[in-house]
Amino acid sequence: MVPVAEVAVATREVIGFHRETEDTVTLTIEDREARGFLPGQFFMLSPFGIGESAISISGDPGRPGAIEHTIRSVGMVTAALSSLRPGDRVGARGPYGVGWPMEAATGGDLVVVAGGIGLAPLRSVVRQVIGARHRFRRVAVLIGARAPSELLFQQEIHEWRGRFDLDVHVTVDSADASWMGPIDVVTRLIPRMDVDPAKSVAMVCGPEVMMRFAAADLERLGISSDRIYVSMERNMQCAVGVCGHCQMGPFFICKDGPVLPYSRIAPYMGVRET
Amino acid sequence: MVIPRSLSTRVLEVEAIGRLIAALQEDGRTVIAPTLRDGAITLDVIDSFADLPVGLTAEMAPGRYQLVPDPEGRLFGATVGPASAKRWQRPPEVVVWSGRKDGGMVARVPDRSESQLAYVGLRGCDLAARRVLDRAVGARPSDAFIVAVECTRPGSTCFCVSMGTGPGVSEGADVVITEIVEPAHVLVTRALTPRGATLLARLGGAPPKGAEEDAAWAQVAAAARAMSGGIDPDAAAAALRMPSADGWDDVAARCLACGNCTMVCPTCFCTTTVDHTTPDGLEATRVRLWDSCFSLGFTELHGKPVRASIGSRYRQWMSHKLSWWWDQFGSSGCVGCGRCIVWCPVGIDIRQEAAAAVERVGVHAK
Amino acid sequence: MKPTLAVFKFASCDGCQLSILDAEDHLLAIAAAVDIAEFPEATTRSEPGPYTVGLVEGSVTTPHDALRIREIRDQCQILVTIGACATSGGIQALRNAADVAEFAAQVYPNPEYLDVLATSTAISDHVQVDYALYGCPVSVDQLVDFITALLAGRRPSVPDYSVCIECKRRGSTCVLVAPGMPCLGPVTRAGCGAICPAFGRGCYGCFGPSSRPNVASLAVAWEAAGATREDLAEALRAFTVGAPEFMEAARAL
Amino acid sequence: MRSETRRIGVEYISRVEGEGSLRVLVRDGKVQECEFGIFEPPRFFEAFMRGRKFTEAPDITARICGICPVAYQMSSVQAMEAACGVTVDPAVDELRTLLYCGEWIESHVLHMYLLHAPDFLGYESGIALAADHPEEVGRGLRLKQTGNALVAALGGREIHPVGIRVGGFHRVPTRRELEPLIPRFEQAREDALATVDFVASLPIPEAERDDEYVALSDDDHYAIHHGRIRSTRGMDIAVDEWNDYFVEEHVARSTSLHSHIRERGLYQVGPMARFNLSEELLRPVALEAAHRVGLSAPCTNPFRSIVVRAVETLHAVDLALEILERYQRPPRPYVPVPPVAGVGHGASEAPRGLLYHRYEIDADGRVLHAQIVPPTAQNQGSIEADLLHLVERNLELTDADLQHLLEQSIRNYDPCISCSVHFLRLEVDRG
Ligand SMILES: Cc1cc2nc3c(=O)[nH]c(=O)nc-3n(C[C@H](O)[C@H](O)[C@H](O)COP(=O)(O)OP(=O)(O)OC[C@H]3O[C@@H](n4cnc5c(N)ncnc54)[C@H](O)[C@@H]3O)c2cc1C
Ligand code: SF4
Ligand code: SF4
Ligand code: SF4
Repeated sequence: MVPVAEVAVATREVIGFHRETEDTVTLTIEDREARGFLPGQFFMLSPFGIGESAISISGDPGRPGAIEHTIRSVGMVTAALSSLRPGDRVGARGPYGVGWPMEAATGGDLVVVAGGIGLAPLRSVVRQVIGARHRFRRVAVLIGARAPSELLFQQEIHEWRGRFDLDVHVTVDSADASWMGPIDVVTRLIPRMDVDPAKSVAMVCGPEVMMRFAAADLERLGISSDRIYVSMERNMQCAVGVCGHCQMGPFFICKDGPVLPYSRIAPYMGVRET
Repeated sequence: MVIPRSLSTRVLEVEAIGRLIAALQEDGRTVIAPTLRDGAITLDVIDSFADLPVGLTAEMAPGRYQLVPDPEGRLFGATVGPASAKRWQRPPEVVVWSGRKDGGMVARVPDRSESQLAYVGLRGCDLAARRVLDRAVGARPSDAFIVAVECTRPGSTCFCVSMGTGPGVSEGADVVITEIVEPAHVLVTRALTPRGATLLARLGGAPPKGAEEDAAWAQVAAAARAMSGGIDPDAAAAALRMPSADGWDDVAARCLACGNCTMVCPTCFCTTTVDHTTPDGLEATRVRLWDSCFSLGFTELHGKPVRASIGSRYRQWMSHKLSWWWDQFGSSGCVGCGRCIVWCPVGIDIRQEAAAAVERVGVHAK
Repeated sequence: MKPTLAVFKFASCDGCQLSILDAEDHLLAIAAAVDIAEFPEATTRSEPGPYTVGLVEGSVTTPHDALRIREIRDQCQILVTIGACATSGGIQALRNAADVAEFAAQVYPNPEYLDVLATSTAISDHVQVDYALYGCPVSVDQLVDFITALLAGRRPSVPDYSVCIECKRRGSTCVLVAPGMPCLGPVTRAGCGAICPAFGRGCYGCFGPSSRPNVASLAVAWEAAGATREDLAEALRAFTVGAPEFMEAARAL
Repeated sequence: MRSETRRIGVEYISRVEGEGSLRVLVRDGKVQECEFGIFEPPRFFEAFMRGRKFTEAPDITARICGICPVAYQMSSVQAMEAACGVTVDPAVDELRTLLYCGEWIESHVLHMYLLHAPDFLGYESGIALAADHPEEVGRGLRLKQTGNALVAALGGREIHPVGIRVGGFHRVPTRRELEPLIPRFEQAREDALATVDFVASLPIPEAERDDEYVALSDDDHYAIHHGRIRSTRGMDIAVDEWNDYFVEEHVARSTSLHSHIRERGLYQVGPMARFNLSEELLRPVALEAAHRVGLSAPCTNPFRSIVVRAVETLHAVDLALEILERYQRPPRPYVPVPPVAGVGHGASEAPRGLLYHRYEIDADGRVLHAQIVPPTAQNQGSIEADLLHLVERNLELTDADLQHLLEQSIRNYDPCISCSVHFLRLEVDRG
C-alpha cells in the first residue's frame, strides 16, 4: 500500500472566483469525483511548482461537483492560490481530516464561534444547518473580524441575519463610526448566548488564543469541554500523518483533527511550545 | 522467551555466507549487509563475502564509536551501525511526483522500493523497527528477503531487552543466524518462512548437533541476561503522556538540536517536502526529504516555530518516541537499538533522560 | 516582460558568481528565462537599472563600496546576497579584529595608496537584504533552485537546520563520533550537501551558523575528540567569522 | 596628423574574473599612458594567514580565487610539505595531478567558450554566442561540466573543494566512485579535439611580441605541479630560489605591483609560457592536434593563447583519462605531517600561470610569514606591454574598435583579478 499522501495529485479546474476582502478570496474548484465531504475537512492545494497548503472546505457540503475554498493570502503558496482564476488548474488532494461533529450536534443547540479566516470551515457548518434546519434546535453564530473590511462572506452573513431561525452576531476589534455593530472581541458575546448548555455543542475556529478564551467562556456558560470542538492549525505537509510536522501531543492534527474536542486537546494547548 | 519451532535448522560453516549472498543475488536481489565504510561497520550494498567486516567489531558508548579487532574472527561481530534499514525502507530523498504544467502531476513514489532487496545481518531491534516504521507510515510490509542475526554480544548502548525486541529473533525474518565460536565457529541457522527454508536447502549444511544448538540458545540467553538497564516502557509512557514544559533545561543545555538522533533512529519518520521547477517553470518536481523534529523550522506556523526552545524539541522527540507512539500506533516508537545514544555527538542517552523524566513525575506526584 | 537579473561584485574571490556559470545544465535555460542585464564577469552587456533581482557577491571593504551598495539597493526590487562574503563579511572579515594599518603594511610596500575600511562587513550591515544564500561558496544546486523559485514565485527553500541532517541523508558516518574528529557540522547551516564529512574531514563551517547553534555544548564534543576550546574558537573565526552567532560564541569560549 | 588627444577608458573590464580597468592616453599620435589597472579591494590574505595553523593554508588560500582554488591549494600544501620535509606518496601525488587536470579543464573551457571566444566572433557573452552557435557552446558546457565533475569527485565541489590537505587528501576515492567518469572523459576527449579546431578557426589578429616566458618545467612531464622554474631565455632555478630572481616593485607609470626578473625586466607566465617551454612533452594527441592547426613553439602572439588553452585542455583530458583508467585506491590518503619550524616554497601551474607560495612556520605549525605571488600579478607588466604594442600599431582604428581590441588583448591572459592578493587600488578616472 502506498500511503495516501504519496498518491498523484489530481489537477482540477478552478470554476469560480470571488474576492471576499483585500487579502482573501473564495475559489470554487470542480470536483467530478464528488467523493463528498464533511464540514471541517480540508484539501491540500498545490499551485503548480509553488508548494502545497492545507485549505479548509468553506462551501456547501450538499452542493455536488464543486468545492469552495476561502483563502487568505499570507505567503507564497496562498498568494499563488489567490491569483488563480476560472479556467486555471490547481493540484488538489483530499478531503482530509476529521470534520465537525454534525451528528453529535443534531437535535440540540449549536453555538458556532468564528474568528477571522476561522469562519471559512464554519461556513460549511452553517450552510449544512440551513439545509437541514429542522435537525437542530437553537443555533447561534458568533463572528469576529479585525475590522469591518476584513469580514468574510458579507452578503451571505447579511442573509443569515435575515433569518429568524439563526441567532447571528458580528463583532469587530476596531472600526470607525460607520460600523453599527459591536466593537469587541468575539468571545465577549458568549456569556449572552441563549442556549441550553446541557444540550449544546459548540464549534470554534480562529486563532489559538481566541479558541482558548472562547472555550473557557463556553465552559463557564455550562457547556462541557467534551461538547466544545475546536479546529486546530499546525504546520502540515502530508495531511495523512506520515510527515510528522503537525503533531501536537499524541495527535496528528491532520488526521486526528483538525477538529478535536476541547477536552482532549486543551491539556496540550496549555503547555508551552507543544 | 518462546520461540516457535523453525521450519528447519542447519549448521553452516562460516564460508556458507558467501553462497548465501550469491544465492540471493542469483534471485535478482541486491544484498545489503554490514560492511566497513568510512570508519564504521554499517549497512550498505555489498558485492560478496569479501565485503563483510570479518574479524572486526566496534565498541560503542554514548557519543563514541570505535572499531576494534575481533580476535575470534566473527562475521557479525559488531551490533548495529549508524545506518539502519530505514535508508532503503523509506529513503532519505524521494521524488514524490513530477509533472508538466500542461499535463498532470505524475506520481513517482515507487510502489515499494525494497522488493528487490535482501538484508543480511539485521538484528532483533532492526526487525522490530521495520514493523514499527511500516506501521507508522501506513505501509504494507515489503517482501525484502531478510536474513537476521541474533546478538550474542550486545554493546553497552543496546537495550533491546527492556523494549522487548531482542536479542533473540522469532519473527520478521526469513532466516535467522546465530553465530557461535564455541564449541566451533559456525552459523546455527534456521528458517522462519518457507522461502527461507528453500534458501537454506540450497546452501547445504548439516543438521545441528545438540551442543551447537544449545550453545546458540545459551549465548543469546546469556546476552539477554547481561544487558543491564534500559527504559521502563510503561513508566516512561506514563510519565511523558502529559509532559510538563519545565525540567528540560539540563538536557537542553547539552542538546545540539543537530538531529543526528532522529536521522539514525530506525523508526523516526519525519520528512519535509520541497518543490523544484525548471527555469521555464513548465516542469515541477516534489521531493520528500528526511527531516527532523529538532529542526527549528519544522513547526513553523505563521512565520514562527511552535517549538522554538531546544528543550521543547527534545521533549517532543522523547515524548513521541516513548509515549505518544503508543497512542498513535500501539507500540513504543523506540526499539532499544541505542543508535541515538552512540551517534549523538554529545552522547545524550535516552535511557538516562527517560529515567530523569520518570523521576521528575514521581517527584511531582509526591 | 522577462524579469531582469543583475550580478554585482564586492570584495570576494568570484567563486559565488562563478557558480552561476557552473550551473552548466541550467545556464542557458536560466539565461532564456531572465534578462541578464548586468553581469560583468560573464557579459560585456551592461544595462542600467532598475533590476528585478540583484545578486550581490562580496563584502563591503572600501568607502566607495559602502556607497555603491546603496545605489544598487535602490536599483533592485529583490536584493539577494550570495555567499559568505556578502552574508557575513567573508574570510576577509578576519581583519575586523585586527589592526588594518598593520595588515596593510604587511602586504603592501606603499600602504598609503590603499583606500580601505577598517572592517569587512556583510551587505546586510549596509542595506536591507531580501534573501541570503549562504556558503563559501554557495552551492550551485541551491543557487539554481533559488533562481527558479524566484521565477516561479515559490518561497526559496534555504535550510536553517544543521549540516548533520544532510550528512545523515547522504549516508555518511559521523566523523565527530566515529574517528573522533572535530566537526562544526552540528552548529553549521546545511546547504552544501555535507561535503566535508563525506570527504573524510570535519565540517569547517563555511555555510555559517545554523539556527540557534549550541556552540557551548559542541565544545564538550570537541574536547572529547581531542581538540581544545581554543581550537573551536579558531575554527569559528574563519570563513564566516563575521556571523554574530559564531563571533560571539568564539568570544565566549 | 592633426593634433588631438584620445582617451580610451574602460572602467570595468568585463568577462574577466575580478575588477579591472583600462586607461590609454594618446596625444598627437603618441601613446602617453597605457594602464591596466586593478581595483579589486585588497583582502589581506598574507596578513591574516599569520598565526593560523599551517594545515589551514589550503582552505584559506583557496579563497583568494574562486576560479583556480585548486592551484592555491596545491601550491600551499606543497610549500607546507616542503617546510616540514615531507614527501607525499606517489599514488596520492598522481591523484593531485588528476585533480589539477580537472581545474585546468574547467577553467580553460570557461575562458575559451564563455569569456574569450565571444570576442573573436563579436558577441557580448558566451550566452549570446550560444544563441547562434548552440552546438559549440553546448560542447563547451559539456566539457566544462566534465572538468567540474572531476574536481567534485575528488574534492566534493567544483569551487573551493575540500579534499586536499597537507600530506595528501583527507580521503581518497574508491575505484568504483571514479569509474563513472571514464566514459565522460572519453566523450571529453572528442570535445577537446573539436575545441582545438574550433578555436583555431577563430579570426586571430596578428600581434607577435616576443617576451620572456616563465613556467614550471619538468624533464619528463608537461609540468603542472612539479619541476624547476625555467624561462625561454635560459633561466633555470629551483622553486626555493624564487626571491633571489623575482621581485615585485612599483613602476613609475602604474600604481600597481609589477613582477620582474631581477635585472632583466618583464616576463610572462601562462599557457603560452608552458607551451613554449614544454611543447614536446604534451600528450601525443595534444601535440598532434597543435601541429595540425599550425601551432608550434615558440608562439609569441598572445591572441593565439586561446589555441594553446585548447591544446592544454586536450592534454589535461587525455592525461586525466589515463590516470582514471589505471586508478587503484592508494593505500593511505595522506602521510602525517608533523610541523617543523622553517621555510617552505611551493609552486604550481595555475591555469593562468605560475603561482608561487612561500611560508615560514614555527615549531607548532603556526604561520609566521606568508608570501603569495599569483599569475595575474606577474603578467600585469606584459599585459601593459601588449596594450602599448597594440595601440601603437593600431592608431588608425576608431576608439570603439581600438577599445575592443585592447579589451580582447587583456582577456588573452585570462586575468584572474580576484587573485590579486596584493594589488593596489588604481586611481580610476571616472569622468
Ligand atoms: C487544517 C488547516 C486548514 C487550513 N485552512 C485554511 C483556509 O481555509 N484558508 C486559509 O487561508 N488558510 C488555511 N490554513 C492555513 C494555510 O495552510 C497557511 O496559511 C498556508 O499554508 C501558508 O502557506 P504560504 O506558503 O502561503 O505562507 P508562507 O508564510 O510563505 O509559508 C508558510 C510556511 O509555513 C509552513 N506552513 C505549513 N502549514 C502552515 C500553516 N498551516 N500555517 C502557516 N504556515 C504553515 C510551510 O512551511 C510554509 O512554507 C489552514 C491550515 C490548516 C492546517
Ligand atoms: S530512539 Fe534511539 S534507541 Fe530507540 S529506536 Fe530510535 S535510535 Fe534506537
Ligand atoms: S560528521 Fe559532523 S556533520 Fe556529520 S553528523 Fe557528525 S557532527 Fe554532524
Ligand atoms: S561540510 Fe561544512 S565546511 Fe564543508 S562544505 Fe559543508 S558547510 Fe562548508
